[in-house]
Amino acid sequence: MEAEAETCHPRPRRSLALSLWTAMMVVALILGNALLAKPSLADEIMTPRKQVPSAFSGWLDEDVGPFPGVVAPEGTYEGKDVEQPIEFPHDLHTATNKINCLYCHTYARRSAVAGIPPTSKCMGCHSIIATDRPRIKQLTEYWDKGQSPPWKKVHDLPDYVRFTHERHLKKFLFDNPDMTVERVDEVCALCHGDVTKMTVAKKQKPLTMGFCTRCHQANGGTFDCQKCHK
Amino acid sequence: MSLVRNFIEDWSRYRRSINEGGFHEYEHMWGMVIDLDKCTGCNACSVACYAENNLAVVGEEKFESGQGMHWLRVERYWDEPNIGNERVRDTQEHGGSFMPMMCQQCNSATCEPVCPVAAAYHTPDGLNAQIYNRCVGSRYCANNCPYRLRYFNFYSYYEDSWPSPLDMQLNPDITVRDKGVMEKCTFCVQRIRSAKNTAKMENREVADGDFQTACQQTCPTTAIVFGDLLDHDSEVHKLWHKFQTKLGTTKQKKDNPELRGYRLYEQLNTEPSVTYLERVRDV
Amino acid sequence: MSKSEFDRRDFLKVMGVSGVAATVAGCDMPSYITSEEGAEEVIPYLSPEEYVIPGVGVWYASTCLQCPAGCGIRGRVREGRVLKLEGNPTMSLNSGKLCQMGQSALQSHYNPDRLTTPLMRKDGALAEATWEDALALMEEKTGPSSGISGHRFAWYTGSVSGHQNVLLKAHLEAMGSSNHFVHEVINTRVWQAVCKEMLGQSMPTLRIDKAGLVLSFGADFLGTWMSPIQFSAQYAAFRSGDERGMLIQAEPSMSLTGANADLWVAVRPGTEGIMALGLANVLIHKERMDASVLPPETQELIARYNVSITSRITGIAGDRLIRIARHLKNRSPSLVLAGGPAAGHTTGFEAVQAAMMLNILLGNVGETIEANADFAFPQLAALGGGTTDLNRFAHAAGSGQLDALFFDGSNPLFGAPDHMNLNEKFDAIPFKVAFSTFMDETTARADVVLPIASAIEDWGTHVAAYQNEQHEIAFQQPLMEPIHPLTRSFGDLLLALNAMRSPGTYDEIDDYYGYLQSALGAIPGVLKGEDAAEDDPLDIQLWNQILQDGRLEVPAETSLFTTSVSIKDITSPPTDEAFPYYLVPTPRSSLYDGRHANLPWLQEAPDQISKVVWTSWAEIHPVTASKLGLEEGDLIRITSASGVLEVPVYIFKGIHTDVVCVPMGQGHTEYGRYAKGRGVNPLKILDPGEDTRTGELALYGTRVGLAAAGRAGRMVKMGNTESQHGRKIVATITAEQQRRNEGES
Amino acid sequence: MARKTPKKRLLGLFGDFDQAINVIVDIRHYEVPGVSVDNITIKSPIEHPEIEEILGERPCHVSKFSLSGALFGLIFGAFFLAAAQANFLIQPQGGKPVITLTSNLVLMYEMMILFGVLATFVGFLVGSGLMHRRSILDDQMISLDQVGIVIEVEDENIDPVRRLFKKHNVLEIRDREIREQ
Amino acid sequence: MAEETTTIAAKDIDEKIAWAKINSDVLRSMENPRMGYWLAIGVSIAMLMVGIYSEVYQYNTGMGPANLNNPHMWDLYISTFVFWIGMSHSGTLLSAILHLFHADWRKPIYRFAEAMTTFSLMTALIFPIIHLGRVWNMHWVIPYYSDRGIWPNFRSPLVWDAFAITAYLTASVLFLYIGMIPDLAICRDNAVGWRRRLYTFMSIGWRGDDRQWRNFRKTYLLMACFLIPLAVSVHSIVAADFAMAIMPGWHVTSFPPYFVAGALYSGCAAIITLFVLLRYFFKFEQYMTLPILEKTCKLTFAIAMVWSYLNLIEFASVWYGHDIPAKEVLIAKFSGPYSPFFLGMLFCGSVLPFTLAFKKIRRSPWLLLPISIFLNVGMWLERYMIVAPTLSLSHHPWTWDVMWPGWVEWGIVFGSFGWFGLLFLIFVKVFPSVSMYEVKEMVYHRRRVIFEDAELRAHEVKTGASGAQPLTSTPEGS
Repeated sequence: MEAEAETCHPRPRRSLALSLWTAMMVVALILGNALLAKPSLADEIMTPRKQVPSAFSGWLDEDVGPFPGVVAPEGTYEGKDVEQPIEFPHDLHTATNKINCLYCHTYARRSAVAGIPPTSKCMGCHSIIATDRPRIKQLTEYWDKGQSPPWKKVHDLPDYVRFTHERHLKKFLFDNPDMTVERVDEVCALCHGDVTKMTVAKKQKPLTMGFCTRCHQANGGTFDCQKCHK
Repeated sequence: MSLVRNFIEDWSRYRRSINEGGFHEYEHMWGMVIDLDKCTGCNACSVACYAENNLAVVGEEKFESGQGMHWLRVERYWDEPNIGNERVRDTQEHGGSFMPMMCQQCNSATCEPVCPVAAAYHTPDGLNAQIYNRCVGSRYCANNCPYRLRYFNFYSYYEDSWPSPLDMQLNPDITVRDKGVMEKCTFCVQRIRSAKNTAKMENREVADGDFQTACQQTCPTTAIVFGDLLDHDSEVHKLWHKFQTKLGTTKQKKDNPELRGYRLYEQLNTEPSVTYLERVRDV
Repeated sequence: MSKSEFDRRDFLKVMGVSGVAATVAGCDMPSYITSEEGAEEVIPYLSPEEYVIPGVGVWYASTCLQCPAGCGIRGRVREGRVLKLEGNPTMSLNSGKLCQMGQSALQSHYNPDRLTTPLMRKDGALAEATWEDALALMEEKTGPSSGISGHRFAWYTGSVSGHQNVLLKAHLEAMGSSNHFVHEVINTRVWQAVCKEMLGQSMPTLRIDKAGLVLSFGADFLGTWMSPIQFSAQYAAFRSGDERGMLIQAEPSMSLTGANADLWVAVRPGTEGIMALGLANVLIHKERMDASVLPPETQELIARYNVSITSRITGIAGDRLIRIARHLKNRSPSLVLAGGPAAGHTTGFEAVQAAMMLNILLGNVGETIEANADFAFPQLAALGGGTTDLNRFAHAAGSGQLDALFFDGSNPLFGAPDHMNLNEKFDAIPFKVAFSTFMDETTARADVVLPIASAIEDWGTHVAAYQNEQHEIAFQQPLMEPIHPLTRSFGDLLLALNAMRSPGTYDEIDDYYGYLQSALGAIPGVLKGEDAAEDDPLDIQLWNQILQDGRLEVPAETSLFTTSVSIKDITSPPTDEAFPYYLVPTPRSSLYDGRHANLPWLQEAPDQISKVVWTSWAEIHPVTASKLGLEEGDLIRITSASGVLEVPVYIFKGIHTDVVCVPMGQGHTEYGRYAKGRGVNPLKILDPGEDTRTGELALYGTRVGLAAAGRAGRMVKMGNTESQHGRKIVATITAEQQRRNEGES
Repeated sequence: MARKTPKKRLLGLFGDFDQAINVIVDIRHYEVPGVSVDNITIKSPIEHPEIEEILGERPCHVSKFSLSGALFGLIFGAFFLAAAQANFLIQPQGGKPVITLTSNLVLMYEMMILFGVLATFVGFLVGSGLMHRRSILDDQMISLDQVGIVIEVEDENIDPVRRLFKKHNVLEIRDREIREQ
Repeated sequence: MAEETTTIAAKDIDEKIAWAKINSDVLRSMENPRMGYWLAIGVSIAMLMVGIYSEVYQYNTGMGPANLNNPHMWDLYISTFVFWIGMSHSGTLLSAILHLFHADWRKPIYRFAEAMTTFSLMTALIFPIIHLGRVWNMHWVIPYYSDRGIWPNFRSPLVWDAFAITAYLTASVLFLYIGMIPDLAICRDNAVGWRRRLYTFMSIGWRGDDRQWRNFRKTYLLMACFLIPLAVSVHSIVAADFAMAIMPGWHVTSFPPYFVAGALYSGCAAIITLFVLLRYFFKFEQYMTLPILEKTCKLTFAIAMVWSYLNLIEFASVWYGHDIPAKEVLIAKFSGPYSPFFLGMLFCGSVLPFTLAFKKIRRSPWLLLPISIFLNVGMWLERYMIVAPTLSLSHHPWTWDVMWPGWVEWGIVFGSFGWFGLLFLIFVKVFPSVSMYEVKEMVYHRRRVIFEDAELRAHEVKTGASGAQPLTSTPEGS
């Protein structure tokens, strides 16, 4: 038992090192604390920040953006095919016919939701154009019955999330001097993927919280939980 | 690297907040004044809150168990200890004392530090926010709230409380909280959000009177005044100024100590954003 | 012509189901469940209005029909659903404010217990029917070929006004009847009658905001009396400013107004008038006020009620009477109001007269009681109801004078005391048609039940009975398309009834909306220029402006008061050995007269005084309680000559020791899941008796005996304390301090 | 370190601890040539701290593990917590510290002990050579009440050792060749 | 024989006891479970099932049926959690503290005490999880890297709890395990079949050689050194759950020591209970002797006095501190609806231990069994009296309320005892509940102290200085 007592005590110099280390920590803390208490010095030390910086910011390649004034959010997702009542060809409308996204999804600039175009808007063209195609016949059938096709929601956020289209469009499109309304599809593509290559829209971005926050980080969006969670 | 920078920034901010007494990097500081002398205790605010915020009607049994969900409750007391009526004599000489109690949006909130998952936190708007989908339901926040103004979803209410078609009334700007989630008054954050949204879309700042909270809007006697304390033109700021209540102090230092305006349980150092103006009695 | 420009129905359509589903899902489920692609449907509008944007709420104005005050409201409509009601700020009546009953109109609209299809009585029970069958039966029973006409036919409604009133009158005229019973338990008929007699106007403008002191004999002007929201705004002004007004309330049991009084006086029921006379006595004989405005016989009468006699009868200490009188004199202009319990006695009229006499004596008439005008369009003016009509109806039905009865917006079988035996009398009427939104007690006994649209789905014009200096017609307009497709607008039905009885009258009118537009168009200067010809098209912009404001201001030409004072002596109620207590069936602004008992928000909203929810309770004084050996929550048995109630007690000191107060509103035997079988209805055990002058039922004149039922009842209450326990929760300062600090600012 | 001469391990079981000690004492006094105390392992059913006195102080590194584990826990805790707090996306605003030293101290303390304990355990496993197969020159009686002495000897020295064992009333002797790896 | 029994009664352990007997006695206790054992297992499982049913019901329905309400957001769950955490201090106390103090009478009884530590900790761990409104999100309390970039709130004492309990559970399991390794080796050498495989695996090659013993000794000492501050910190942190709140009656600086004392107290009482039961059922009379029981009782009595003193200190500081809400809570505890519980707690916790002052009682196991159970009832009440009255009477009078737990809460609390019992019952049949090697050590040292010194001296005289002086020789002695 005596042998025990001898071995379990740390050697003096080890404990000295420990206490020195601790003392240094304490002194550093007190010193740093006192220095930082002076606003001017603190201001010198830190550059004014526009956004909350983070250890993750290095993960984003800040040079790569699809268009000026934006850093593309990272993340891909392989969405499943959604069976819509009418197989709407996005590619035909956007790529071939060069119809602006905002022509149909007209609420996106004015409201939180982009909205599915009212059936009357479809019929505005399709009472004349391509009336003999089977999909248009389907549409006409609905219209004649006085109904709208029951479209399925593809990009659905959880119900506790508040996302507003208008503000994102404002930031990336309308307030962005490098962008014109004609190029709105590039803005939409940030979260919706390239719809010019799709018929029925498919989820192409994960639209998870991480996806949102990474983009917010890179582009200076908000980090207030309550702004996006309701 | 960001760690060090954040550390330095946070500490410097903290230190400044100590030195400068209430240094805040707030965008807004939403605050309220409730004039108890004007409050008639009619309960309109409470029902307006039910309508605006998707509050569940829990029913008689659950209300009896103390599981009611009134974010804004109007309390009623019969005695008036402040003017010496510690006990009411044989018959009431005055009316009662009504107290509309909603979350006081404390600036030094006791609920925030105890939340294990940071579902309760302080927003840059000076709001004491509760993020429902982050909440794990430890209920520590409610236990630590001296005002007892946090309400817990003890059940899933959406089937019982909103039988169809009552569910069509639900406000889509707020979630319907499910079981196991703590909730409380948000100062109608959805209205704040939408006003800020409108203002941002119009490239301006939110102005006083752009929006009202549901309770303030409906109050028949305009006893509730709500607004941005940082906006010096706002009515609420003027009232705080007039009655010399300040944030950042435990004990209000007033030129005239008789001046109305106090915050509930100031001595607990919770720094509520709601100032009550004393009820006046003509005796 | 009327519809094409402004078709509201289309954009009020509910947008898809997704909006609703999305809200209800909550945040329980992990995100991958709710955010699955293709799990939810989103159905766009077929062809939307330009200004309807999904996700953006729009406010539309309308009118609140939750009580007869007729406040303006606006509703937030999003994706075709109305989500929230607020007061309409353009409406001068309530200037943007709303009470809890108004807020709850939504729940009346969305109520799960709404009537959704027409019902017809088959083999003694109500069974679902089609509109065609129901209307055919009505045509058979009341149409031109039915042979029914004259006073054998009657309408029974709540307070009506506006064009509804016009169409009702037209229908009654076509039927050749003048039997229109207008029933309203909570009313101000006695006050109106007194004003009419003593001032020459039934609805003078009250200016609480101008008063330095308000003395109210039971008039719960912050809760249920006349136009509470407007008075609340005035009250706010009354309480602020340099000289904060003082509120004195004298009543047998504390009302919401009493709970805000600076001085609250418990007065023996039925002696409020004597108290007023006693105060006049003090004012004249002690405070040396000039009594020359009063006729000599009134002065003599006053002289008889010196302090000691008044004190003995009313049970109020003499020094307190003197103090009140002094305040009345010093804080001129004052305002004396009387209503509720003061008016609900056989001597109610005299009591209110005595109060009005005080106003005249104090010189308040013309100061805080201002002259008002008659409504410019008498056919649209409010037809305020009362309990007189209930009594009349009971007599008419009991004596077999009625063959057919249409009723709407009223529930007489709930409001009628048992001694009237109204159920049997009602059943004896051969043909009864209910125009109802809910299966209430009366509807359940009808032969035909027609589900009508809720107040939020319907068009209409309304004129409040109490108008301030600005006279307005309030516009009711749908905030949403009907939830239940088989419900119909009451206005449309009235038009159909009129067409049924006198074909050709309203041929060119499509529906009630068209009727309203053309009827208003017929008034010069409203929708057309002053000198426009009859054929000129309507100014649609003006019409839209009216709809947007929800109101139309009507010119009012103020007529002067014609004061006349003649007060009669008031007999104070005798003591009764068998029934030593008084029953006060007080109205509260949540369940009102019982019509809101099916609204869960109001059921769960704690009562302002007792903070009880979901049930009935009896308020008694601690002295009474200890005499009876009761503790809070124990059941008390209240026995009157007409019946018995058992109800848990709430004990507090804001009540006269001889009074038991049971708020009305509960005790429904029908009326849906939220109301049925809850609490008791104090109106049922009222004794017979009516005000001798107006014929209003003496609601507060019932004598009861009290006994402990010997067991605990269930009384759910918010808050378990009545006291602040010395904490600074509701801090109080004296008015003197406040004057010192804020007065000069 | 391959040895040229064949070696054997010899296990002697003793009924009494003192007998075993005497064996070692004899070896210490060079009564058996070529065998030193460094080649001796004692197997006993209970702990005998006093054999250190005879066998000499043999190294024991557990406490180093403990110290480094605890220090690691402390420092790692400090940095981990501070990093987590500083990178928390919602930075609690309004002049309140984000990196809260007081609460972190509590957690650092817990982390220090947790890692100290874990490192101690690892140190124990490593230090006592557990968790890998070793010589099976063993007897069940050792876990009951007998003391075993295992000696590594070259072939020529086996007999003297046996003699020594027998001198001290050995109960049983077993041997086994050490195979070259 | 008569003489022998008296000596046994006076001594901690009979030093003449044969080592083989120790082995066989303990190993026998692990074999051949009788009917009664299976019955006990059955009862435990039944109790556990009640708890599981309640929890499943609560999971599906919400926290409502537990009868929690607005002022009472916590109730039995948290008080029972504190109770079990308290129980867990017994093993640490006996094993670590007494080990450091060289009180070797701990040796026959520390194993089951340590097992109790571990199992009550495992029971306690359930409660903070169960009491969450959204159990399925409990992992959010753990600091792990998430794509969303959010972390737990490290300022929350509940997160401290998570850290502390994790550390404590890890440490106590390791402590129990390390202490058991030599015994597992014994088991390995005596077992067949699955047991042999299990013990072979678990004894990780323990052969009892000097290197292992050396490291073992050191490790055990270090573990004890780590465990004591850890145990104190764990219960301080549990106390911080309350003391960090601003509620009257919780915001008390003396809570951490008070909690630690209470924890040791309830742990000791539980040890007495299990001591008596094990001694009877496993016939361990020769190892769990009455003198050891008496020592445990004395220890319990001392801690009971410390606890009572801290109680009084708390009352006094509240009373003279004159914080009105706190004072109201204190008065309400004595006179309000909770007073039967509170007075019951004071009786069980402060009055009942005075029975332990009597030697007769200290030496009668069958009297001690109910006493120790009542001591623990008192300690359970103490925890309930900490949680409930404060919530009933907080700062704001409007929400004052009295509440009784709902059936779900009772069910889960009931089930937790089943869970603990089940774990413990399995333990005693799978692992040696008396430390064999340490009893041997104890016997060895006692015998050595008493007889061998004398023998050695006699031998010295006979043989001369032949070097047989192992205790004094130096390594480089020649």
